[in-house]
Amino acid sequence: MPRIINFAQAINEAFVQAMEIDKNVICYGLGVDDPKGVFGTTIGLQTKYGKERVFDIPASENAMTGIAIGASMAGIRPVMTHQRLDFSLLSLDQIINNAAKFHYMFGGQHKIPITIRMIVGRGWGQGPTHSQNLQALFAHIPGLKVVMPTTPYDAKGLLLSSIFDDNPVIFIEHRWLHNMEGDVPENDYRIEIGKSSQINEGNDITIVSMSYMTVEAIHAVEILKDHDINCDLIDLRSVKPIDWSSIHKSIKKTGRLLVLDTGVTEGSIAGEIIANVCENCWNDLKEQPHRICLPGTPTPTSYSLTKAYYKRSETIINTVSKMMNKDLDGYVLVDRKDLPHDVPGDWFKGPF
Amino acid sequence: MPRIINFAQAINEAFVQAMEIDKNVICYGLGVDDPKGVFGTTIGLQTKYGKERVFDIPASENAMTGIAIGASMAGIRPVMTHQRLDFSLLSLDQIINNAAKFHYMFGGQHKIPITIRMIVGRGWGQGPTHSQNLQALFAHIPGLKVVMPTTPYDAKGLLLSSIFDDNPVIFIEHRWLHNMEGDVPENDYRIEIGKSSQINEGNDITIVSMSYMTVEAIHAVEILKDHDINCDLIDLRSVKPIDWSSIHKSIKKTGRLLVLDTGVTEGSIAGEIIANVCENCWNDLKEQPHRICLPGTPTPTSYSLTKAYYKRSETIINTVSKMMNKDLDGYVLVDRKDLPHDVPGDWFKGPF
Amino acid sequence: MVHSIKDANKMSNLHQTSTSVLKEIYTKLFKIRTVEETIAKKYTEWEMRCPTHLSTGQEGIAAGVCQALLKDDYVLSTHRSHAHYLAKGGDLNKMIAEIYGKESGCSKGRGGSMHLIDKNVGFMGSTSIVGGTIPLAAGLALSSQLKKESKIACVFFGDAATEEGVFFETINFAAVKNLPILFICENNLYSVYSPLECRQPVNRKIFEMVNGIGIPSVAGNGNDALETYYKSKKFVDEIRNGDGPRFIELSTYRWREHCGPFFDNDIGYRSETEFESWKLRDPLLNFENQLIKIKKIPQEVIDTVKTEIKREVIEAFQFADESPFPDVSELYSNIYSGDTN
Amino acid sequence: MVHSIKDANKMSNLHQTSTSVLKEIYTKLFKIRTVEETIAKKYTEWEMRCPTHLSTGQEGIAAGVCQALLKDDYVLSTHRSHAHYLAKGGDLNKMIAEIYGKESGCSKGRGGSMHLIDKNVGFMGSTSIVGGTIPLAAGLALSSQLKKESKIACVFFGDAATEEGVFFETINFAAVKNLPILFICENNLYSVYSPLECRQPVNRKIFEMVNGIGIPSVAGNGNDALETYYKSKKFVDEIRNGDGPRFIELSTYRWREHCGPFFDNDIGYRSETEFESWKLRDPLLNFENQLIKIKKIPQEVIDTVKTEIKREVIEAFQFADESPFPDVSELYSNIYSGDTN
Ligand SMILES: Cc1ncc(C[n+]2csc(CCOP(=O)(O)OP(=O)(O)O)c2C)c(N)n1
Ligand SMILES: Cc1ncc(C[n+]2csc(CCOP(=O)(O)OP(=O)(O)O)c2C)c(N)n1
Ligand SMILES: [Mg+2]
Ligand SMILES: [Mg+2]
Repeated sequence: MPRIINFAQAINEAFVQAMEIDKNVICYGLGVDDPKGVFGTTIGLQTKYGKERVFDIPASENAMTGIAIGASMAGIRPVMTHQRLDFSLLSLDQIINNAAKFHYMFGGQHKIPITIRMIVGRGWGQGPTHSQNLQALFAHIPGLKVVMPTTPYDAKGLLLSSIFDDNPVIFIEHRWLHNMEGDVPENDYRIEIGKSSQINEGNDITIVSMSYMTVEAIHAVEILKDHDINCDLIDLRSVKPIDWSSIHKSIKKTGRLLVLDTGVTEGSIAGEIIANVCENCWNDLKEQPHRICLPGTPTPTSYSLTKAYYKRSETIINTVSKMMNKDLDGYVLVDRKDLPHDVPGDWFKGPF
Repeated sequence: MPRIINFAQAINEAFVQAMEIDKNVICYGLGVDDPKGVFGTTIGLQTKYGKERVFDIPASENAMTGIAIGASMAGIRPVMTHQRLDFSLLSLDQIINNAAKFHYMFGGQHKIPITIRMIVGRGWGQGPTHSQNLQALFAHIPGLKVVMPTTPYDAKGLLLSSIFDDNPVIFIEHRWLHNMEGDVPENDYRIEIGKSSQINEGNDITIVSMSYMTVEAIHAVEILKDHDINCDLIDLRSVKPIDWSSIHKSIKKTGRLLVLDTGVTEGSIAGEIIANVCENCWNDLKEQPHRICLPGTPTPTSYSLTKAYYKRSETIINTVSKMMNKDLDGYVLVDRKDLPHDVPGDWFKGPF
Repeated sequence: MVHSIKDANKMSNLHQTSTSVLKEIYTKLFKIRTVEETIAKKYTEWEMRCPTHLSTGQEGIAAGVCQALLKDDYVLSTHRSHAHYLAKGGDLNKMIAEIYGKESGCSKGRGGSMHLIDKNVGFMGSTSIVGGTIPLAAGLALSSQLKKESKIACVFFGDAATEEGVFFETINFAAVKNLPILFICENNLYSVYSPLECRQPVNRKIFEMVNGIGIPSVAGNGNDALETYYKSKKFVDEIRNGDGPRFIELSTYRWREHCGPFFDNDIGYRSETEFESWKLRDPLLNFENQLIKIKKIPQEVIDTVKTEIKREVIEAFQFADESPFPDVSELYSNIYSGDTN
Repeated sequence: MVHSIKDANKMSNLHQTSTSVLKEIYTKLFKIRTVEETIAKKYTEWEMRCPTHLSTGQEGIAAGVCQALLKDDYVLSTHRSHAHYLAKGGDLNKMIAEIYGKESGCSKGRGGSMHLIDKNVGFMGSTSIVGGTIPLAAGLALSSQLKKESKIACVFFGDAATEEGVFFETINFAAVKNLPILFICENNLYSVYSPLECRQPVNRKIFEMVNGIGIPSVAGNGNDALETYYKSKKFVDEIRNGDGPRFIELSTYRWREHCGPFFDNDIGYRSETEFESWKLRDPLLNFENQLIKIKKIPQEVIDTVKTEIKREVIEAFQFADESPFPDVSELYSNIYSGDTN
């Protein structure tokens, strides 16, 4: 029987299990012990595991990242949380110059088992400084691992793997996923970092996607199926390392590639995937690859502009349909139930 | 008659001319007024323009970047210098969250005419924290411009353009270029940001390159010419925005693409160029595109490891030759004059 | 008794202050309060679709400090910027339109509540990254110094911003360069739901620390607009005189939730008693009561101010409501300055 | 006369100190000096192909502080880390091999002079990014606190590092959490060629500032290894006792150029006179002269120490020379921990 909980609860459960398994797991970040518990993800942890292992911090992103690194050098497994990815930009020095390099540059003698959670905002006027999707930036740095779970199941399994991985892992959560529900087993299970998940099988086209865009892709794939287009939908889960062999295998089968990315086009993970596939699967490709990403502008705040800014299943349907020489109109086929475009659901009201 | 000066002198000359033209141009950074003058690039500026406009600063990268942004809001044109790109990672908050966004997010009301010089190290054990090529990171951020001049001519023209551009420009200088010489006119001239430079014309293959890799490409292209392979060599100069139309035009002609990048492969500018060309010139391409970048590791320090780490004209020749179905061996064809691989020339001795 | 000396000081302050200054401060206080409370009321129509941090309870600081500044002086602010924007004389219509995401907004709808600007009155911008505008203010002060202008820069920020490295770096540089800048720290005891004690050493005073870093600093009661005004005025005069940077830490309290329109004392991070004790120190009401007590401003004048502002506020919401949204065709405009698209 | 009281103090310090401690401090001083000067001599063979920052002239701090630490205590350092590595007991052979880029180096040749490590003696690493290791030390201190160990963490850094935001943030957090950490600032007056006055307010003392941020701090003469030892010892005891973080600012002077083997007083950023005055305060020679004066350690013992160290140093360079370079096939090893390739 499925056990349905939401993404935020899955994160919380992974925390609880990790902290039970290993007393070296600690959890800190602005507001992790406050009444809201980072959208519910850290609720109850301080009560269960005490103020030593679960604590609020000063607004000092760079030092607190370095402190995680230092503690991890002695075997502590810190999980640091940023309520927005944007705030982590204050700590790129420690992430890039230290965390990513310490294992290599000390000849393998240091392990840096830290996990840095970053939440990406979207909608409700999150705007230029609260909704940046900068996974490409982290994925470009040798020594880091970067994961972006979509389902509650993967959220739990990947957080457990990240915490117990001996390397620095950037764990990116999309704010619009926190209330998504799914089947999550109670036991401790792990999702291997670097392995993608095949969400749908089909022979016509490969869609590679990540994080919230996979939710839009799932809608699109269902509708496309009704119109006899069968998609191989691969949810990356890890954007560094990327599961190249699964992608290549799928391309061999379909010969067509569409990549969906939550970030801006230029310099995106999507671009890297297109480049890699063209380098490695040239003869399998029936036509040029495509990608759907964000426009190359800072995120606008206004309700009217975000509508054009973010891409949804409508656009996916239109792109795939064009690639397959069909004439489907996503805007007609997708039923949005009159929900405003800048919220993921009715539960999302007010500032965040 | 050509007027031969080196890259560092060309930078210095651009500074002098900019500071003559506009008293709002100021120059600061760690050591800009010291006896070495940042590899000669800022020598004499303080004597000429005073301590108010040319000054040394505290080791406070993030604030000093914010201070440049603030000053630029009032019409000052600050040029900030980092002796290594790696140090700028302490200031990504101000660069990404503020500089890149202020024009857009205030509806066009702020101009942020700042130039941030970043010098990339290579060789002589610069290692993991003194030789990062992170142009891809900056090029992924909407609102920034990123230039990487190769020739002394372009260095001067691009620095002048950067200083007088009303937007934040990341100006990346490769340490191995500072002593390269070339023809540099005395007058004030500008190189348009976003326009590439065609260094060699040929019909067989398009080589797109940047910064120091263009120097290696020039060697390779000459040798390849002797073996009847004619390359279109495009030096990007700007990696954001990229001169897509010149690249596309060349691909139409040659049908083959090799991209050279000074950064690591995954998530590189080279990858973005391959992706873009595959999206836009699919039918022009005769075979899959290739790229030569750095391996995905932190830079090792040891002399023995950097030899394998960095790619030079030998590799370019081998790759092109394979693409053209020829059988040339770059390692045989290139004459290295017994110079150690970790220095650009005899002038480069000792720690930097 | 210390208390009565303070009170006496206060009264003499009131008496010696010109009617116009008192009226202007009062106008600022009332305007900020009215705007914020109107936003709070209307926010639940869910038409202001952006994170919105209200300043109710903290008006004394914005009003007192900005009263001491000149129109040309620069001001920068944070995520909680409505009060500073208004106190500096920012256009009310454009602010409300901005929060509604309209093209007529002060940032053309691109910024929202956390990214306000009105360059006409020296309000150079606010952003949501904690500490993010502090160095910008120093940069503006540097420009003023370079151009030999008499303008000074003033930056508002919260207690949590003083935990960011960039704050420290800016303080240090401002001291080294003797910059014409006034730092205003609004200590409202919280950063979102986090009390000071998990963020800063318990017995350390922020203003004393800044003194030690190298900038003359004082503390004050931020809920007393007049005290704030006089402390700011003294420092502003010194700064304009070329004496270098100054820092003021002002105590205050946020009434409503950190972000959004509601009260949230019920969720447990702070007590109703604490809240009530601070509500007694209402910066608007206390100021108004004192004005009435000393009778320097006739009740009719006060009433006129109120009526006038209420009208302005209603009109501002009407303006915002009637303004069009940005056109989607404009999404790509203003990525770069000088772009033609 | 203040001077003679100081001298008297010094002498009584010397007299009351155990012979073994005196000998250990002397050994450290002599070892660091000999290693650094040998590197300087051999660097111009251009076989040590990495940026190398020598500590000659600054040995008193490393020797004095590390003498006060236990083997298990953690130490972190900067670009200028040879002295700290050696004083903490780091393996000399592995250090020289590292500078030569050999596989037998302490970081297997991946790090070079600026990235040393010897976990066997608690030397947890050094890096070249100014200020970069300061929070790491706090993280190690936190781990010690969490695990209820008695280990403390000690981090060395220069005067310029105190200008980085991350320094301030770490000091603040260490104070909030009462971490078992000792901060050691080596104030050698310069950051590369930049004097203090363009980087920090002229009349501000670093240690007083840190006091104000929230950590008990003192200053001392870093060229006096014994004074440094006693000041460190007192603080180390307090820290181990659970009293929380401590900070010491120690004055000193770098003899050679910032990076590389030469002297550079001729290029103009500092004067020969200044240099000469500091050379008189030679931490090694003065210590040796005092040892000889009080006759607690026989001259033969001193001579044996010298001979022994000189031999060790020669052997270390031989070891480095004979060691193989890393194999290029190993370029991709250790990108990730747990990798099999
Ligand atoms: C760098 C950064 N870290 C964290 C946040 C999340 N955040 C938004 S407002 C806020 C509280 C700031 O507190 P304070 O500076 O005291 O201002 P107040 O809200 O009390 O006015 C925080 C932590 C942020 N916006 N930026
Ligand atoms: C973040 C950063 N900025 C700048 C540099 C360049 N740099 C290398 S060493 C150094 C001097 C540091 O001075 P100080 O901390 O006083 O140490 P010292 O060299 O005097 O021992 C500087 C500025 C760097 N390595 N890292
Ligand atoms: Mg606060
Ligand atoms: Mg120094």
